[in-house]
Amino acid sequence: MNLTITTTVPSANTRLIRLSGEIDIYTSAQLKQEIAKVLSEGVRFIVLNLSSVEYLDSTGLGLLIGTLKRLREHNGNLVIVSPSVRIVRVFEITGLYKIFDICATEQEAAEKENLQL
Amino acid sequence: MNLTITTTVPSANTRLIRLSGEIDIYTSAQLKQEIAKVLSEGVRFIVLNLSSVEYLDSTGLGLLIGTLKRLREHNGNLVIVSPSVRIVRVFEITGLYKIFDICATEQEAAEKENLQL
Amino acid sequence: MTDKMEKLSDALLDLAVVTLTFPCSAEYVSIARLAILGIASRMAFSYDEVEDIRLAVGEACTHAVERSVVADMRAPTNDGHGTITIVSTMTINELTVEIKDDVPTGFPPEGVFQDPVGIDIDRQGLGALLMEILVDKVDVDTTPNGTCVRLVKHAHGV
Amino acid sequence: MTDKMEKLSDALLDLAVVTLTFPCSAEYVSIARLAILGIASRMAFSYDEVEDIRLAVGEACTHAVERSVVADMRAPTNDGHGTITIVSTMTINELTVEIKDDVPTGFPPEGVFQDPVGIDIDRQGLGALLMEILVDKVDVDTTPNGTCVRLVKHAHGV
Ligand SMILES: Nc1ncnc2c1ncn2[C@@H]1O[C@H](COP(=O)(O)OP(=O)(O)O)[C@@H](O)[C@H]1O
Ligand SMILES: Nc1ncnc2c1ncn2[C@@H]1O[C@H](COP(=O)(O)OP(=O)(O)O)[C@@H](O)[C@H]1O
Repeated sequence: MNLTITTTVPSANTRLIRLSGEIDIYTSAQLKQEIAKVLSEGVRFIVLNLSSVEYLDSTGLGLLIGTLKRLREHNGNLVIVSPSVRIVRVFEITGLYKIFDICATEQEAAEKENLQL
Repeated sequence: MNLTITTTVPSANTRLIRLSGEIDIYTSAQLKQEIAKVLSEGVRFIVLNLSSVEYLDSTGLGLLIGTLKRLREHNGNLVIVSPSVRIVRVFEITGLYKIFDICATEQEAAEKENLQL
Repeated sequence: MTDKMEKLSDALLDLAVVTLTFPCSAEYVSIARLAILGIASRMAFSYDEVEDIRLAVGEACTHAVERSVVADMRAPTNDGHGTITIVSTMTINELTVEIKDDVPTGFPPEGVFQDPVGIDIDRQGLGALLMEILVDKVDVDTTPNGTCVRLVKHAHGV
Repeated sequence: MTDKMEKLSDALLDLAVVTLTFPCSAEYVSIARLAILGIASRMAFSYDEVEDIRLAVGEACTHAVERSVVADMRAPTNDGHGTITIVSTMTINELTVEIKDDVPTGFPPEGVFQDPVGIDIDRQGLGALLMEILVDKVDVDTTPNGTCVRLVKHAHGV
């Protein structure tokens, strides 16, 4: 089980990143690289679709928290889209659901942040 | 991963058995018991739906071969329905696809053997 | 190869070795299958090849469990607490899986699996056939104290 | 408990023990997760509880791998060929999983994971938090030659 990352560029300051697979200590290196690249391009909004992610551990959560901090420092945001029941549980038990914006669909995320996806 | 067995009784000499899960040395004991019960009831036709079976090993194959023999001895048949690509591969590499009747749907199995399902 | 030499060559070749030990009993075979799925998935095997390896290892374990049942019936003094050890060695293009049991040999299965309903056939033959088809090489090493089945599968890339 | 006593009590209680050994490196953690999934699935845990155990064991392994990376950086003479051993003991109503590594201790991680892009946060705190939440009991036993994390989860039936 690996991680597949598909990034699309709806606009200069926005990225839609769709993930599929498992986010763990092995695969998060790859995700970190992609996010660092996106951040270096001056992006302010990342919409992260987790609908096909089956596993998310503390390395993945750490990456998401760090990305959220960076984006919010620039008045941007990281919006999580469509996590599975299992991943929602991980956000809930860690209390992290309070700091992340979680949307049911990409459409909802776009409306929330007033983005074109 | 366990095995779930759901048997319906379309007519006195026919059983439709739907399986879900894995057929291995652990779970096949359960399947063997069910088939033995069905055979003891004088059944001549068994339609075995494997569409939700993810794993089938030699214990499962052995059981199917033995059941087929018993039913054919009584001018009956065991018809396999809708095995996954993976299970089809197991029938193919063992050459067993030549001795079993394999149908795509329960409907096709019913028509083939002239059964009411 | 001695243990010492084995260790040395492991270090030299930087082989990745994963070892799994579990009770030689039917309900644990699925654990072995999941572990081997994880191992094969980390290598350059196609989906079909991964499933082939899973089935072959499952067959080897099943064979060990069936021999254990026979040995327990034939020699009830046997404590019935055998274990299976699976040693998987990964190189860039080859997976070797050794399935070792501590089931005493010399107890032919004839008769033990006799089934009043008549729906049991020669499963061990089928299992051996499957292993031969599913992997590139099968070696069986039998000693009085147990059996070691060695399966080798080459990875050609995906 | 001595090794001898442990063996004795295992035999008496008929404990089921599954042992997995693999290289202490990021790419093998998924193998451990699959094996533990198979183990927990065999017990009276709900789907959510099985997933909780999988994540907790994953976190313990991840922690070991991260400490191994730190130790290798701080003490390059370290051969970097550590292993993780996971011992799972099943009883009718309790699963105990021991995750043991041979990573030398005493190398604090501060600074090693410093990230020029600034998107790395304190993952080890998160991992420890997750383990505490996910299972009923977490014990960490540190010696100079390695760490053993013991996780216990009660099965209440499904
Ligand atoms: N691997 C196989 N490939 C094809 N057919 C098989 C295989 N194994 C068993 N069979 C068929 O299944 C039937 C039942 O097997 P078995 O009980 O071993 O035969 P027998 O009743 O002759 O001892 C046999 O007639 C054989 O044709
Ligand atoms: N387990 C947690 N639950 C809730 N919030 C957390 C958790 N871990 C980290 N955070 C939040 O994520 C942010 C970033 O974490 P971290 O980098 O550790 O903080 P800091 O930048 O203050 O060192 C923190 O401000 C904290 O509020």
